Amino acid sequence: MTLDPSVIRKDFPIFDRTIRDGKKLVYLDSGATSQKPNSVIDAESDFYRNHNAAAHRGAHQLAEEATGAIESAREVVANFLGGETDEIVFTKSSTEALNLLAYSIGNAPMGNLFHLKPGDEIVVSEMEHHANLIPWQQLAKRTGTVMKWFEVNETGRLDLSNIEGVITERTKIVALTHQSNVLGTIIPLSEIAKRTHAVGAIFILDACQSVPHMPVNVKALDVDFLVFSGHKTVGPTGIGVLWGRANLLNHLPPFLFGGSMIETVTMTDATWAPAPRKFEAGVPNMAQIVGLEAALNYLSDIGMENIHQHEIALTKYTLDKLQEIDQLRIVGPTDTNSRGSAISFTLGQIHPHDLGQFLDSAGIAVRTGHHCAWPLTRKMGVPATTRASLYLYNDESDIDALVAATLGAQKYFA
Amino acid sequence: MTLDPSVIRKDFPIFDRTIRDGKKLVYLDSGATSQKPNSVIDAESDFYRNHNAAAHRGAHQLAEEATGAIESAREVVANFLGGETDEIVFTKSSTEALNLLAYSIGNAPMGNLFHLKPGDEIVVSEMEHHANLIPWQQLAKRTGTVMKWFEVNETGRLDLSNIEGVITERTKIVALTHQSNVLGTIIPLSEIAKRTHAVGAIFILDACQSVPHMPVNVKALDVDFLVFSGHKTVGPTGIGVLWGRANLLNHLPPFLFGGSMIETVTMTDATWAPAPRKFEAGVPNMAQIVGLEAALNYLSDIGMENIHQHEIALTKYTLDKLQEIDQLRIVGPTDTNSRGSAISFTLGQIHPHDLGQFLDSAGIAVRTGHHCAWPLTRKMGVPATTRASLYLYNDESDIDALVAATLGAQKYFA
Amino acid sequence: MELDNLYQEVILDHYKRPQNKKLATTFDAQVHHVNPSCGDEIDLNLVIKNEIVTSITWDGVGCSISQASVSILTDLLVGKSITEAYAIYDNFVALMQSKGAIKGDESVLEDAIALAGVSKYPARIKCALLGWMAFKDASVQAQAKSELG
Amino acid sequence: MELDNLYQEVILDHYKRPQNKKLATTFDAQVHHVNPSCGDEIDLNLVIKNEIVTSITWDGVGCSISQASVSILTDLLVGKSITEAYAIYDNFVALMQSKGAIKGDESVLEDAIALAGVSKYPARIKCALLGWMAFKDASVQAQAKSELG
Ligand SMILES: Cc1ncc(COP(=O)(O)O)c(C=O)c1O
Ligand SMILES: Cc1ncc(COP(=O)(O)O)c(C=O)c1O
Repeated sequence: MTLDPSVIRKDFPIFDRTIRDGKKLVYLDSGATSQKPNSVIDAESDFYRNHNAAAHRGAHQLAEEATGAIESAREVVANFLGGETDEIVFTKSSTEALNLLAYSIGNAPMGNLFHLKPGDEIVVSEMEHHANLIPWQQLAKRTGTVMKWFEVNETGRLDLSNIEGVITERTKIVALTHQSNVLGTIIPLSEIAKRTHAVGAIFILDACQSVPHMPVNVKALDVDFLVFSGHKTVGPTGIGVLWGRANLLNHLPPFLFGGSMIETVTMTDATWAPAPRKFEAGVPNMAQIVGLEAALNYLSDIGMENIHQHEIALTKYTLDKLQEIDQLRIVGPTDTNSRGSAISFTLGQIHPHDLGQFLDSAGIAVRTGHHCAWPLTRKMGVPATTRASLYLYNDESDIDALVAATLGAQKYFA
Repeated sequence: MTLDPSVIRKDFPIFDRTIRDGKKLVYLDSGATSQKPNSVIDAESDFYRNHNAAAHRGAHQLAEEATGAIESAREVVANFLGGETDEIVFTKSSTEALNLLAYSIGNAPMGNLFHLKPGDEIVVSEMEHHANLIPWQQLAKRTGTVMKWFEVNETGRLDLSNIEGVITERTKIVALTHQSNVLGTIIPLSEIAKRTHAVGAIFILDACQSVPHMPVNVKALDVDFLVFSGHKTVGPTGIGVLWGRANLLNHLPPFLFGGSMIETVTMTDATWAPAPRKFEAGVPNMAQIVGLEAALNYLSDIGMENIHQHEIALTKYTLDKLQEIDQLRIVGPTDTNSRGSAISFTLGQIHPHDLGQFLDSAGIAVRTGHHCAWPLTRKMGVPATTRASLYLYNDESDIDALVAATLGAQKYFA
Repeated sequence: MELDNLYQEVILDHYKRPQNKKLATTFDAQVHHVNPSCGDEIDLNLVIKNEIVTSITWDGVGCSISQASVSILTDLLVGKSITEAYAIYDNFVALMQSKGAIKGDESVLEDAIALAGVSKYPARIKCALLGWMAFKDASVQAQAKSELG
Repeated sequence: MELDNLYQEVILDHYKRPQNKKLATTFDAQVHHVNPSCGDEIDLNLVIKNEIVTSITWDGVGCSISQASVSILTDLLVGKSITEAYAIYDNFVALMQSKGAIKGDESVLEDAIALAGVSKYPARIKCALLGWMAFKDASVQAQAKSELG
């Protein structure tokens, strides 16, 4: 089955509006955040209109319904990822999920399997988003552990030539992005996960840029923790997911403390509910959880493999067309092997900010800058890039518009 | 001006539905979470339909609009509280806001004004919600500081007789709830804040149960930090607010690390943006921020003083009516002096869970249990209570229904 | 009244006249369980002799459902072999989690069948299970001990 | 074209032929400023003699708006007294934050008036202000130093 973006766009009300005095919206910024179909928007509204109450905190009918709604969403998320229901923790974002891991690990006392001691090592890569870099830097500072990383080569691939020197017997955590939000690179996960587990370390996958775009199964990938964000997955803002192996979640100390995550509480001490509850303090972001369920159902109905194939084809089209432009340099892989649909480039001496502004004036939304991966842009030898990132509602006409406007910008700033 | 709940209820679509086969919804659980008016639900939907993009992360028109939307919301929140725009930090909940404070304070290195050393003291009270108790317990364990607390007397008031022994020269933090979510008690804030500042400590106010119900002005209250939750304030789920004095936010280290909260980043280190940005890592919960703005505008249009007066009158009516019931014991103050509209009670030997279930069968939603304040229920000598909590959409007919059904339960379980 | 499905006569009877609600002073295992969402608590003492449950005694505070459920449990399981007791336990847990889809086997569950209505009230299932979870926990501890001894 | 309001000739000229873009080796204050959202960076060296700005030199990478803005600033402020420079600074910042509501005073701002269009593009205001913030910072440092000396 192939997918028809012109039909899909009808589900997304934002495409009914225009940009800068009547121009058609060409949205090529889904890597930053995706647009939302009506079914997601309506699911949130419907929750507020008909079932709103504090989940897990009341014996009345509305509270039962609210509880049922978020627990059924947990099942949908678990099935989507191929995990178990109790392995799904709702957070506000991937950023929170990654910080949860870093803080919870930092909270692990001596004797706990997550406990870090000075000299232990944490491994990341040069292509991490700040959200999967700074929490580990800070954890390293707090615990006296050492940060190590895989380098990125000039074609935008991880350099694994020294994998045994990077992941060693001292390594306790390997935290990597599945797909770079700047380069589009998909990492050779199985090789790295194998090495990680061979040394007894824990593998954490930042799947922000993969879960929305291709089938992801936590069992098949052999990772230990995975995070993704609802808002990049046609879901609401304010909702993220942490998946973790049940036995690891059981050992991991909690992060946020408060209501609904406890077993008993006295004035000076407290004990914890079992996972996932121990990681979900406070009245949950219920409407957003329900919206995320609608989002994953929407994607599943279309089929993640269909979405993936569509994006591969459109990425190939984009790479080909862009490379015909004089002075345009793709920053990242130029073919579609192990590559997603985030496409960064530079255009001669034209600063990305200026190019982005010009594209905007033509109705085209792209992102410019370091894309929250500043060490990577520096490593690639550019101050910033322009990034077009694709999704299920994009088609060749969007790319043709991008190409035409890019050529226009070259004239304008000549 | 007085307020007409029957008119207000028309703004809240949930009152169009019925409970347990056709019964009118009598919602007396706003202390757990409030219902939402159409204007809030529509504001969230409208954001997704028309302005959705990653705020602060793009030069295109949608990103500009999304940025404008959340920054205008920040202004509305600041005005609502009487603070400055840059003093408003958006979180996912009060629980997150209180944990943010506890972790950020824990992150403060020696020399930082928030730095804690063993022997320093943190003061709470016996009437704290778990969200304003356990984060401090855990911080105390991590830093070697000592937890102290104000006791609660049998009338449900804070015992300040030994205030100088509780808040001492060693006290660094005083964190108290403005209004108890169980007893309804409003604390004598100015006396405690004065003592707190006299010893050079910082005053943190958990305003979850006050901001939704009465005018709250951070300058007039003379507190240093304040938190509240959107979902209890007719706003969306998944949004909370931390207000802090500008100069304190400047010194406070960040909590969550990731995108948009940085100044510069290298592979091993990072520096921070100024507040409030340094506390808002990741793509924000934008639709929820916009929904909160609509919620505060809705409340301001009605007038917080009007809401407060309405609740005082209805609380008096409720206390009077309930006390006419045989064997019913109010757990908390029995008059409306310094008292909000959360009303807990026990009913002879009938367990609150059973009473709650009976009330539910009559369409009445209350909360039963320890209300996430377990040390307090223990102190009050009860295993659990039934709580009716009121808001602007409740009126005397709701209370009459509660009273009638409570009498019915007495017969049923006799 | 819909509510009568939940609060069957048998339940209210056990609630008002709980069976075996007095902790025996000798036991093979003693456990304390709580329901964190409402604060209900139970202590349960268990004796197992030659693979037979010979005594279950308890004390606790809680709602009619949790109190009646443990009271019924003591009546039902004392005298049963540990294998039979586990079979009844599995049967009861399945009934509770059925969302009203199954009726339960009265020949196995006897009085405990009266709790069938609970399965339609998700927030109450934990109440009904509190004593059963405590029994399961205690029996595991008691057996571990007897294997050591 | 709407965009021409943003990218005035003067701006593109300064972008292509930036003024004073070569750091002087002597200075009273040297600052480094960045725009964290896009990664633009600027180094700026400042000399103040007898309350007169006598030299502003800079280096940096950035978009046309940020580069032109600092280039224009150097032309405009060198030779002015520090009081005059601050008045111009205040005027410029107010213009940037005006959301297009004010036109700006050309007699004060001279070439910098060309940046008026930026105020309608909120994401670009920081670009236009980058050099000005650096100047303000440097001037405060330079004055603090001269008071000490
Ligand atoms: C007094 C008080 N503090 C804190 C909280 C926690 O708020 P939230 O669950 O929205 O984080 C609540 C409500 O649950 C409360 O009533
Ligand atoms: C690879 C990657 N990791 C982490 C994040 C952070 O996600 P969020 O901002 O939703 O927390 C993003 C997106 O911003 C991302 O692209």
